[in-house]
Amino acid sequence: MPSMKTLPILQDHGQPQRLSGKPGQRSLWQSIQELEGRSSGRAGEFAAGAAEVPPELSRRSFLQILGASAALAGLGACQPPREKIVPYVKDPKEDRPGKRFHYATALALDGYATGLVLAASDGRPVKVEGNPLHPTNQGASSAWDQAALLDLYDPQRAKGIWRRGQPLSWRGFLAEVQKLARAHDADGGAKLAFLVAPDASPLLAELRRRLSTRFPRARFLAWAPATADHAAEGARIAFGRPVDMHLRLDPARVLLSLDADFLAGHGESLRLTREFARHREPGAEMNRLYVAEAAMTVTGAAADHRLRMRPSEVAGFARAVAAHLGALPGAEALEDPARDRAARVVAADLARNRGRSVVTAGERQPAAVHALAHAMNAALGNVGTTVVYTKPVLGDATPTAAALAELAKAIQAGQVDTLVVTAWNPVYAAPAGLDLGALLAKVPNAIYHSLRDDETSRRCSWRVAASHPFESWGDARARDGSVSLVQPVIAPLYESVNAADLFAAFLEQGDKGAFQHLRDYWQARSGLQGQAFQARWEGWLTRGLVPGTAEPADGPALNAAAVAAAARSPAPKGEGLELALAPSYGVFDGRFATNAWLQELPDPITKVTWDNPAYLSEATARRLGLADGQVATLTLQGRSVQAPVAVMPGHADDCVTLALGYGRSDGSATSKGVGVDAYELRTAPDAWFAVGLGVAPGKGKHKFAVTQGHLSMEGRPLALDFDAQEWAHGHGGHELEAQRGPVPSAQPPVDYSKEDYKWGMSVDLSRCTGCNACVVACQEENNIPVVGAEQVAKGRNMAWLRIDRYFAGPAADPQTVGQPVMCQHCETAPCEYVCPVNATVHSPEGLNEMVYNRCVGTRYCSNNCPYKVRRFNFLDWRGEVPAVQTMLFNPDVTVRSRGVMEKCTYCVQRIERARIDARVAGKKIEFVQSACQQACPAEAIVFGNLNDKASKVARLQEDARRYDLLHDLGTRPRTTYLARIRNPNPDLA
Amino acid sequence: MSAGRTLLGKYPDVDSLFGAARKLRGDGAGRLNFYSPFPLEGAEEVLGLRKSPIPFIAGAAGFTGVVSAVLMQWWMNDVAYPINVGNRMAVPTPTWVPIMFELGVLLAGVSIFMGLMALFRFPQPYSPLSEVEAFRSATVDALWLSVNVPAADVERTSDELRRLGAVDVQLVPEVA
Amino acid sequence: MSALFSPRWNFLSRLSLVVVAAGAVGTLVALWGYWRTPYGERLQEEVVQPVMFDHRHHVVDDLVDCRYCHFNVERGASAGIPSTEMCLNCHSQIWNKSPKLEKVRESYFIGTPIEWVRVHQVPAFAYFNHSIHVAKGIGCVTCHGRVDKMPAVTKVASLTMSWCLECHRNPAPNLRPADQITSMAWEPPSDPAARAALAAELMKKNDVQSRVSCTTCHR
Amino acid sequence: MTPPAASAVHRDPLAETPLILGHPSDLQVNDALLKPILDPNRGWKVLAGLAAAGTGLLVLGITVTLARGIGMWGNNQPVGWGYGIINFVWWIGIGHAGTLISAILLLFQQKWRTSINRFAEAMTIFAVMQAGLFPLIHTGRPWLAIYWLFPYPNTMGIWPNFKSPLIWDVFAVSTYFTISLLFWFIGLIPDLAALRDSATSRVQRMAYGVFALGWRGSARHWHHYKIAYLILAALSTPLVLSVHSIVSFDFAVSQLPGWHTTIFPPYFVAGAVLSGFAMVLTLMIPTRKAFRFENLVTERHLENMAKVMLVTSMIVSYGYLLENFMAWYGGSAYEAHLFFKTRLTGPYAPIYFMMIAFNVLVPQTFWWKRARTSLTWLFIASILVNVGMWAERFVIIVVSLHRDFLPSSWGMFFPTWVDWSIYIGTISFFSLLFLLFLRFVPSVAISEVKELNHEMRHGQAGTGGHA
Repeated sequence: MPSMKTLPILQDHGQPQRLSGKPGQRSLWQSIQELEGRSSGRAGEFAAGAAEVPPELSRRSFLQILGASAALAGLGACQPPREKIVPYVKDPKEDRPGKRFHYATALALDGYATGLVLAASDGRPVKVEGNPLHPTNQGASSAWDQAALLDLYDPQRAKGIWRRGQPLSWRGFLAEVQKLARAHDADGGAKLAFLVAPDASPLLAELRRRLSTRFPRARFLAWAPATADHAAEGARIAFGRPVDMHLRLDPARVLLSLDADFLAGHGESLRLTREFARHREPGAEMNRLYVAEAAMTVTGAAADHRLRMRPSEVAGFARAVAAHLGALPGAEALEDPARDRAARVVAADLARNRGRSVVTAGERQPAAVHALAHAMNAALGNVGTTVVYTKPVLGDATPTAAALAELAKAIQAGQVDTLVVTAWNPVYAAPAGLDLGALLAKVPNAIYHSLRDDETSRRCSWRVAASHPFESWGDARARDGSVSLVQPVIAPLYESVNAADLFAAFLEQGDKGAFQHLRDYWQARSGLQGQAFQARWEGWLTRGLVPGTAEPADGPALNAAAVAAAARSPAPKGEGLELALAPSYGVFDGRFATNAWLQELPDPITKVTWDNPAYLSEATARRLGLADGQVATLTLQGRSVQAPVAVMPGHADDCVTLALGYGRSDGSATSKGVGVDAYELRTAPDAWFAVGLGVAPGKGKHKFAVTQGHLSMEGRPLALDFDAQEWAHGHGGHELEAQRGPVPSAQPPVDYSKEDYKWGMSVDLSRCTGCNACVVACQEENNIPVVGAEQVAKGRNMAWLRIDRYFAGPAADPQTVGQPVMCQHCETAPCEYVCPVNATVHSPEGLNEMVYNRCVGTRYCSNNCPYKVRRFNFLDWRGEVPAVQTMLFNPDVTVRSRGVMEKCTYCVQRIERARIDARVAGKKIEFVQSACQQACPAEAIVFGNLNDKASKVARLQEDARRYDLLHDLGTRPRTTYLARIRNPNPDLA
Repeated sequence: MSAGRTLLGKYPDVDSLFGAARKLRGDGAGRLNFYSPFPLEGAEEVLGLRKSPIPFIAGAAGFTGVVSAVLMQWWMNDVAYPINVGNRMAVPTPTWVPIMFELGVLLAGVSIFMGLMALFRFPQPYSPLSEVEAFRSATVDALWLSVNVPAADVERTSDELRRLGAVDVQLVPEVA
Repeated sequence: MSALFSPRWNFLSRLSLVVVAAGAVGTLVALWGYWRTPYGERLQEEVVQPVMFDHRHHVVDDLVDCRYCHFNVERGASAGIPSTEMCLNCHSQIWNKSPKLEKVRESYFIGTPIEWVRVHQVPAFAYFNHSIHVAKGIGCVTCHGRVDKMPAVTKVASLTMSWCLECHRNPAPNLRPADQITSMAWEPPSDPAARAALAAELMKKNDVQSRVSCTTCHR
Repeated sequence: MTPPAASAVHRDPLAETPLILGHPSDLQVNDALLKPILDPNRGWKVLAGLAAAGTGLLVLGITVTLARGIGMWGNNQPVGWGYGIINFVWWIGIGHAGTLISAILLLFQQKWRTSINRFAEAMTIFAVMQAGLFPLIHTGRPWLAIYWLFPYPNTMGIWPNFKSPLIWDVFAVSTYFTISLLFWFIGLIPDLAALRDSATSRVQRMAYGVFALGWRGSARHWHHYKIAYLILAALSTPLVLSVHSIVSFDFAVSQLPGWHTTIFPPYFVAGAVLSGFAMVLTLMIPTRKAFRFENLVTERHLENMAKVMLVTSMIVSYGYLLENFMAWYGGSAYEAHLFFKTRLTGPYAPIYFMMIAFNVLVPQTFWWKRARTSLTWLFIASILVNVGMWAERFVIIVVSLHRDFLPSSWGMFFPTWVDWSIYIGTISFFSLLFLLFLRFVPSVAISEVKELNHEMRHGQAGTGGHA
């Protein structure tokens, strides 16, 4: 477990730093960086760069090229210029050149926090890791958590404070806000409004409380695009009051998900994935998952039975199941016999597992379905075992869909003079038909606090740049209520303000600093003084957790009658197809659209990057005469968008799924012209799905940038899976025998048993959900560049670790397997012997080493690699890198130049760091994790020393499910796979 | 050919050329030589030339090439910096063969050329013979015979040459 | 009419051939040699530093241990370059008026770092780590030479890859006792037997496992 | 000189056509062969201009590649090699006929070679020059590849990997080029001397005089010369075989379906000879017409070449056949999929069938004498075969790579404008060199023709050896 020190070197800079004004600050990170120099600042042969879209390569600048080639001619003997060494002026006491520090902090998404550990080197965070002590993620982290680092160093971030185009200093801003506040004192803030992002931060709650005491009549509205209040409403129906529902999947054996994608994107998905995955190994403990959904989700892909239906049909299905469970009076048969049978079987299976089953409803489903889920869980006696209720964590900042409408009404009525917006980009994400932009322009003082200048900043008279969470002090709560302190790991890179300081400004305490506010609040809350508190405080910071803050379970009483009543509400009727909206796995609701890592992150199911196709089923596409990639006009209630369609295997018929968050017009180079804006079809009442969609085939074909063009395994034994039953009867066993064990060879194998370490990896396909966390973690750890849609389409995606997705069975309703593939580190590596310059060779410990600086780029190794895991720098992917982005680089990994081959190294830099630390201390390596393993919430990837028989990886390589990919080639891979086991219900076969 | 002079005789056909040469050799005349646009079958025998050393040179060089190829590959990959490339077998390996062959051929070929240059004393753009304008035909379509004679015998030998069928006789001038 | 070529041509043509051949071979040999000369390796090259810092004086006269200023050498990859603050630990007391130290005081009070010129520079793609070398018994002198005899530090070892490999393949002769790491004067026992014995002992004691696999240095 | 009507040639079908028509004297031969050099015709300038322009494309393509990177080509994952290596193999192959004609036919005492060997050797050298470009420019960092591929004494203490076929290539290609050059030049010396002595302008005489190195046709020189030339021929013959075998190892030694094939070495060599002879025909037919060499490069020469093409095409066809048989017989699912699915029905199937049509079917027409003797058809057929051989390399490289083991990483290859300009550029550069050769160097081995002519007049060589 990483060593966690207490306060970072920035402790004494609680309040936002304006670096420009503080040389001390600047010399802090800059000079260390140069002193240690391994950052790209010292790239030498290897050009510096950062992950951003490469400059578009046109033929126009031919003179440039000539110049360049002339320069090439000049290459040769001449000596390089001498570097400068720039030491500190004053030593920061904690920091040492090149040392890795780990700071516990937290990152909240729509109010729910994940506990993180930031690895900082030379005063700058270089890696995001999950906090092993944190209950909701237990050391894992999501793709979004990982990618937050890129946002931190993004040169496109908003900078400074602006009022009507005029820059304001922090002090000037405070003065102005003071004037405003005093003006509003007169009428108790009747014309003062706050549109806040959902958050559970006790500090912010406290500040809001103090604000509402100063301005009793001020409006506080919480809003976020991707959250509707269906769940809360459902709870209100079932229990008469809002409660949070928490799943405990460890004891659960049968799971029914009603359009709930709880394994991804959900506030607790990291914990749920871990608990779910733990019980995917064959045996009595193995769980079974039923998923009812339209578009295939990560959860649906992991299901044993995926019941595809339109979102509007889920309610009916839920009613049927509930009726069979006796949770709802008056069973009605579903018109579709197959589905009716499914409902019976599922109900029976659930009933067989009373107290050990779970029914969960998706955020996108109407309140009634949530209420039904509550009723079913109650009927199944799951409450207390697999289902736990607590008070809502979000409290006063619970987002409501009505918030914007209410705000709009107020503005119309001229009741808002000052509006403070900390919610993300309402102008872009507001429901169709609500022209918030025009309204905001009417507000005399609309103060928009955001990380980036976007559609909303353009309409607001004030723009206040927000500090990145990694730059700010604060606190946050996980979905289970546990509080984490948020501590900065670097001083703000740009002049920016933290939310707490913004609110405090209206209390005329803006100059006190978030750090002081936070400390005071928690001191008051702890009731401790001086040293006693200091010790406690440092303990919290160290562990990144305030103990005993998790919400206690509470037992609300179910109102069955109300549920029954609500359940009777008719399903939406209408002509034409159905439109289903969903947050994107990459850009979420659009707030990550400027993050190149997430834009280029392949969709877990369809492997599309840089795009949001309109997904539909093959049958529907055929019926509508649409070809894959053809542009179609989607019309709903008179509004329409042009979107290219794509066939998604297993998608429900007569339904089109479109991801939110694309088609941005925020002027960012990254998100410009990527995808279509689904918000234009999104209305307040039908936030997630609506009936009556018209689809008209249009002209023009669109080429999607997919990282995997072929979705069939062609009957080859690649990603193997078996049914639990046949597995139990030993079938599959001998099938696997053919995929492992020694292969006869003329070459006597090298003996690695004498070495201290024999590195190896094991990937469990049964556990893997394909959530992509490992992919981004790898990208971050290894300085992997982004290439842009055009190059991805050309087949030049650079990801060292990819997740292959294969479909089998009927295209309408296929089964699917995801398979993470990275360098297999073959002991008889085919790539090695063909390299003419010995640039890829074998280490005594069995690593397949790739020596970038020796590589001349013949690409022969890639041709001869049967796994095609090697990646070539076809162009200079990075171009000129802004200084700030050079801080993003992991200083332990070379930044590769154009013309060089690269690939997964088993995070050799981590191995070597661990080795040196251990050997200096005269010990053996005790702990080393690969980046993908560390991020994986499902514990599907295990890396370690095969010569240590006690190690987990060594045990897993002996597992009955173990097999080698392309075993018959005799490559003797060090990465081995564990076959996936499905647990279908025989009654439903 | 310190005091000697060189006489050139042009002959219409190979038979008369060879005949003349045999006769002159019988009479123990000085160094004889032919000049022709194409190799003359049997000239060696007529002039009594020794076997050419070229085959030996080529053989020796070729052998050196093969041996150095073995040494190079063995030393560089298995002594200087032994590396495990994809578990492929160490010494001796069949992978040496291609380079052994190529290096052998390369050295043999180059040495043949060098050998010729040395034997011919090339480059040699100038030769006293090129003082004789008529001699230009030697590379075009004429057969010439050259013989070295003491200055005194020039007259006698040129008559001799004519008698043996020379259609033209030239005296190579003294070089200033 | 005279001949096409005059007799001189024979000599000239042969000469020109010789010149061309010699030129080609000569260039290659010159290039080969260049990288092996002190010039090519940038040895003993005068490097002008912003402050005329004299190791000789600090090491010999003041007996300052290397680790006082190069504080990180036992703990990290970089040996650590002293901060201005560290200079002033002493120089706020002594020589605190010296014009030679003007730059140092300026740096301290204005807060602008001193920009030293790097003398020992390995390429960006070679990851050298001081701590492990020191821990296994490689002394400062081995790579940096008799700094105590240098008015201004110059490079004494080529720092080429083959130079590194030489020691990594046979580290024993370069090992020294832990207490002699920073010693400038220490010499191994002159008697070959004793020297071999010491080397063997240190190899064992420090558990030296010098490696030559690529990722040892290139990642 | 006025040749008798060609009809005279075919009087007796059983009697073979003589290799030189019209019993010319040595002087006539000499003048006829040197005419193109001593008084050239105007058409040459036009062609040379075109070729030079095309060569500009090559410069452009290479510059763009060096400045921006291989990304300017169509290559990607999984198709790591594209036009670069296709062209490399294609050009090397074309080179082979040259050495073969001059060396092997010499060893077998095939008199008919004399009229075409010089021509073919020149073609070899120029083709190898084109081929040699690609292994360098197709690398990601040519500025390092250019010397790291050679075992030079370095300060890094690391050496090339001699287990890699690419290193074998480096040695094979450079050896091949050197030997071909020497072979060609040594053969050229007597003719340069002839030029020196036949030319009228002093400048020309001196220019050729310098390169003639002082050759005067001395019998003592001929004595060494003959044996040297023979040994070089003896060396070149296995060299030709080795070079294309080694080129084929680039593929055969790997383990990719479609590459990992034991039949490759012989089948590559045969293919090389096929394409080589095709190229000789493509070049010879127009040249012969333009330079009025009909009496020295007779229809019989062309016919013999057609016969060789027929034979080699049969060998190549056998190679195709056996490849497929092995794919079926070997029982590897991956290989079977490539041969029986990807090649036949995949996106690149048309190119595969083009290869079959041009390399297997077109040469079959040479069973008929009419096809062998019709200049037009010979010319068209030879071009088709060249295209077909290029297609073969495309099928081997791109088609095998674009769909290999893991369907997840299957991809497509589309050439870019840079790919095309480099390819067309090399063709132009080749033509340019060739035109220069025709213009300044005797394109037929004069001394050998004279020898043959001499023999014929003395009834020794009669109608020459049998083709």
